[in-house]
Amino acid sequence: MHMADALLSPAVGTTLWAGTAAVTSYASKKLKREIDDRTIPLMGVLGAFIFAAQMINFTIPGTGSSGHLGGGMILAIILGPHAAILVIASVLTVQALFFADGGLLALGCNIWNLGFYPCYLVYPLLYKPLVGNSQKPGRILVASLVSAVTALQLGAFSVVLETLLSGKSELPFGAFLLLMQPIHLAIGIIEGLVTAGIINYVRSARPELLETMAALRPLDASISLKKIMATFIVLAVITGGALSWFASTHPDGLEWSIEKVTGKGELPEQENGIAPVLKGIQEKTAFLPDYGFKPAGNDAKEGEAPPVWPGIEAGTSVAGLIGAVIVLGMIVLIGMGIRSFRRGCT
Amino acid sequence: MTFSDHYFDIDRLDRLSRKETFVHRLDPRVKTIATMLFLITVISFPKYEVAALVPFFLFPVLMLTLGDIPAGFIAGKILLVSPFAILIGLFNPFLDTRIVAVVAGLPVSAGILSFLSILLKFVLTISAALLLIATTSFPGVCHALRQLGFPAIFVSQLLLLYRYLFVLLEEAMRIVRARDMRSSGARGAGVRVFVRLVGVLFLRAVDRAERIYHAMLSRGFQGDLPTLRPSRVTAVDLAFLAATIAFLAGFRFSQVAEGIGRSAQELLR
Amino acid sequence: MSHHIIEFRDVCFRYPDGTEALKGISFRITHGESVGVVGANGSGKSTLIRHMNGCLLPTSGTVNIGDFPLTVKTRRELRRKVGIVFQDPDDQLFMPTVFDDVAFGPLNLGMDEACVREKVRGALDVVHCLDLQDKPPHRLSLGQKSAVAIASVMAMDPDILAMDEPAANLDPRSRRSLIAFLKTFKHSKMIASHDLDLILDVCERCIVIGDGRVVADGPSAELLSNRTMLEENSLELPLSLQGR
Amino acid sequence: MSHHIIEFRDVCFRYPDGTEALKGISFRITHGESVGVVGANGSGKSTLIRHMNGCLLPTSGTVNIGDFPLTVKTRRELRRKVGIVFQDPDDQLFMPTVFDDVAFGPLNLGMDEACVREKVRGALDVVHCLDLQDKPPHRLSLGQKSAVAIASVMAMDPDILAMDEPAANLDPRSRRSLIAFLKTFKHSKMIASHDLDLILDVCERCIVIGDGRVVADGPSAELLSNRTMLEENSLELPLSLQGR
Ligand SMILES: Nc1ncnc2c1ncn2[C@@H]1O[C@H](COP(=O)(O)OP(=O)(O)OP(=O)(O)O)[C@@H](O)[C@H]1O
Ligand SMILES: Nc1ncnc2c1ncn2[C@@H]1O[C@H](COP(=O)(O)OP(=O)(O)OP(=O)(O)O)[C@@H](O)[C@H]1O
Ligand SMILES: [Mg+2]
Ligand SMILES: [Mg+2]
Repeated sequence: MHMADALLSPAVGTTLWAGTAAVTSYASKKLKREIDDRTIPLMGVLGAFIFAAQMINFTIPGTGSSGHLGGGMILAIILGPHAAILVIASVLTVQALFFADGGLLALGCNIWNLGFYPCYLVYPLLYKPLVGNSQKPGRILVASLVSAVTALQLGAFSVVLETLLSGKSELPFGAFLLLMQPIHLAIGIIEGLVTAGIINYVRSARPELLETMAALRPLDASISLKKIMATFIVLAVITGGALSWFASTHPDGLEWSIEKVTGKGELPEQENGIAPVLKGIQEKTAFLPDYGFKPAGNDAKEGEAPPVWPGIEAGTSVAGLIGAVIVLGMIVLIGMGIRSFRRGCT
Repeated sequence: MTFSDHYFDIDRLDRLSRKETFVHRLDPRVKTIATMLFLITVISFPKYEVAALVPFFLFPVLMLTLGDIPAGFIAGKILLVSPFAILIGLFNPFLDTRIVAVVAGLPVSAGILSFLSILLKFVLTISAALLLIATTSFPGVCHALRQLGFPAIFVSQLLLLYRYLFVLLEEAMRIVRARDMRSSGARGAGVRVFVRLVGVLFLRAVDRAERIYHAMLSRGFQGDLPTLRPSRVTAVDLAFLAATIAFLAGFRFSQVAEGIGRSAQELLR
Repeated sequence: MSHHIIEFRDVCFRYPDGTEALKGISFRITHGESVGVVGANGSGKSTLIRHMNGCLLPTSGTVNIGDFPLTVKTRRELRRKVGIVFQDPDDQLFMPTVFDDVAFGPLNLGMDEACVREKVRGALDVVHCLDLQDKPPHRLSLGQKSAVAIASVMAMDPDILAMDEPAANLDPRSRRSLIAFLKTFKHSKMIASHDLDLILDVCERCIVIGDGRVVADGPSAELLSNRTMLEENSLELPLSLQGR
Repeated sequence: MSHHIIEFRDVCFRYPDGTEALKGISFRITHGESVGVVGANGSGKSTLIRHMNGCLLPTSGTVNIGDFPLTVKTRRELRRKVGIVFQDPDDQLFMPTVFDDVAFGPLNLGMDEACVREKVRGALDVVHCLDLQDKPPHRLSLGQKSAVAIASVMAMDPDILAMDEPAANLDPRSRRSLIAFLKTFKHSKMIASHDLDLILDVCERCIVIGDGRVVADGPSAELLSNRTMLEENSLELPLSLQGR
């Protein structure tokens, strides 16, 4: 699931861009120092391969729906983390530009969610130890399955966090999690199976290949857990710092955090719609039950005059609406004018 | 969308980007920066903002018309794009039901406003990204990224990815076609055959990479892809950037739409 | 058997980027005819061949196979009748071993095992590749791949055979036995090639394509000895007619 | 100029899967010689060509270019001298447009802009592809790609030229102008092809490869008219010598 620009706040977007930029330039530096340049065409072609593979759909047995290969784990396994994250970043860049999948600001989030986790967390910490040196098909299957599922769960969890931190969605934390994690469990299992299938196929068809590729993979084993955790913590701190700065200067983006800070009472339940149900689910499932992600000020009873916050009052909104329609009309006219002018010219 | 539709879509954008218009001639770096600024400005609006977003449509509309890009194509792509943002936004009206305004006798809830806001932002951001690529060739964007300081390795393999995207897509398309041509009925759409097809595709990709590498070496490759694409920022480019910034700042910090609306209301009374 | 008839009526094809590759092609091939398609690089031969079984569908005009127009709906059915050998053999070999690949078609037609083995054997024999059976396609030389690709189509016993540059990578002996095979193949066939000698040997009729149009259509022996016409179309006399 | 000398001494090569593609090849090409390499499909021609600039390194034996043995260390240097045209043009056109691709080599050699443009122009002209300059390679027909691939190597002014099946997808006219160009190219060159007529036209010397070994080595005119020897090696007389 790709994070989208429209759900992002600038703080979250730029923070993750910064994190992603740090990780990718770290990867580039590593690569530059430690590989020979044959990896460059290999990376490019494998990126294109991921696309080609993604376009071949297959039907998921029993459901009739179709799935495709995400590719993060495959790339990490074949190319090693540094090269893999660059390839994933490129694939996502092309998707953002040509398919508008996500968007350019959300690219940071997406590279982080779909690249960082599989490459720098799951691959070294789960896949490598699970596969060990044996390279038996069974172990590859288990390792791929566990890795793909974990990577996707982490990614999905991040999408939830990023969305909620951005504060554009009203979905409560728990409900959102319930929406995302199970879907990605299913996707992860399929991804894992396909990944294992392909790795095993390659292993049986061209055993020498994976070995020569392994030679291209620097410091497989030597990625130290410490380094990764350190990076992670640093980034978390930066994120936290940026967010709290943003929260203090930009109340309407992160109203919930103010709510938390000022401790303005418990939030009243919404009476209608699915809200109560979701709320119930949330209370049962969320490990952060207090994160209601509800704007302040909605303790006003229904039927009363609309609350002053969030700064919408009837008059303004009507004027805004009329204005919006007029502006839109003007823009359309401008567009059509230019168009017919151009036609006239040619 | 079927497999080959996807292909032709990329191809179509690629072809649009080779037009010769004022917008196409702008420096790729400038366009990239302008687009990023545009995106940040758009998403910086608070969650309930609707009216103030509307003037921002001027930017994509100008790019579209000046760049001679078919509006229907871009609109079609926006509709087809992964509906994640809309899906998530769709919950807002149900979850945030406080009535904040009554328009023409109909109550409008805060959730509806925030959903509308997400929708507008969605269309604005997506169209900006699509228009960037439709008016700047992908290689152009890549060179811009390189000049803006992205790592050389990243940009080199991005260029290669793009070049071989078409080759491999075609290869995949033909493998699928060859399979369909020689298989009868629905046999062969399952995971098992998929894994095999993808496996074959993978092995070929690796072999191809090896051959490409040799071809590159034979022509003096030293880890960098040089080009003769002189891109110099001209006064026109700077003027464009300045105008964009002024436009963004102007519409971000003054309530244009609302102002116009008020005046209109005054006039009507 | 009317299903061996191929008819192109005013077929135009434009690639999505606007390149007009075919600009109104019409011809009719009756049962058992053997037709060569020749023309300059980029004249539209491959595009034409790809219309034969609906890989591409005309932008305007119609293609009829037998009595059926080739459309999105009918192409699935008609594809079985038309065997196509593409220009790039790699497009065609997608199974892990040569044997599996050649057997893929016959198996899908529901033949029994003995029959399939028979077919595979026969097809591989024609192209001298019997001993490559167990090799994976990616380990073959290009010529070997071309040969196997031809075998994989022949194993399906198509009613109509369309080949795009089948001999380009074959060594002279395999080329010679391909020619021999083509002469024994009694159904309709269409061969696009720059190898004018092969066309002269195999096809009694020849269509010259220039810039997406039919420039000449007639007996090969006549057209391929017309030096002026050939040279106007970036061609030249078949080498065997040039002498030394 | 001793750096135009190529010497293979007892070169063996085994692919990782164990296929012995070259089984002891020795020959010496002196400056200005033009040598054709012919042989059956899978006899080892492409493998041999790939040894010319160190894409593959011998399992045993040595390759010398000029006075230097080709090794992991020296191949970077020697590669500039040897221009190779590979069998599949898609492998060779790796830049986003035809112009960029042909300019790649000259740019890497550090030429200035005007000079690069000049070179690109000249090279594209020889293969009749000047008007394809701005097309991306994926929109060319196969023959057009082959032509551009040849141009991209020619633009580098190599000291030694090695080509693997350069004419396979060219139409007769382009093939003819390739022949004309090859005749004007005065440095050493080596051409692997099934097109025996081209070899006969361009190369005064010819090496026949069979199953990874040199079977015959001598003047083309002589070898290529030796019907028995040719037929033993899956070849046949050049078409122009066969007559009708
Ligand atoms: N995918 C494509 N997109 C756009 N144009 C294309 C595409 N493929 C081919 N063309 C163009 O269409 C025309 C016909 O191409 P086609 O491949 O049919 O030629 P051909 O006769 O087979 O040539 P060759 O002898 O080189 O194989 C050419 O001008 C070519 O540049
Ligand atoms: N990547 C590879 N792995 C294993 N074996 C290979 C590989 N490539 C080629 N071979 C084998 O090595 C031998 C020589 O192949 P090569 O490609 O050199 O032949 P060729 O003379 O160029 O043939 P053609 O005329 O068909 O191009 C063949 O038997 C082939 O099957
Ligand atoms: Mg063709
Ligand atoms: Mg070869």
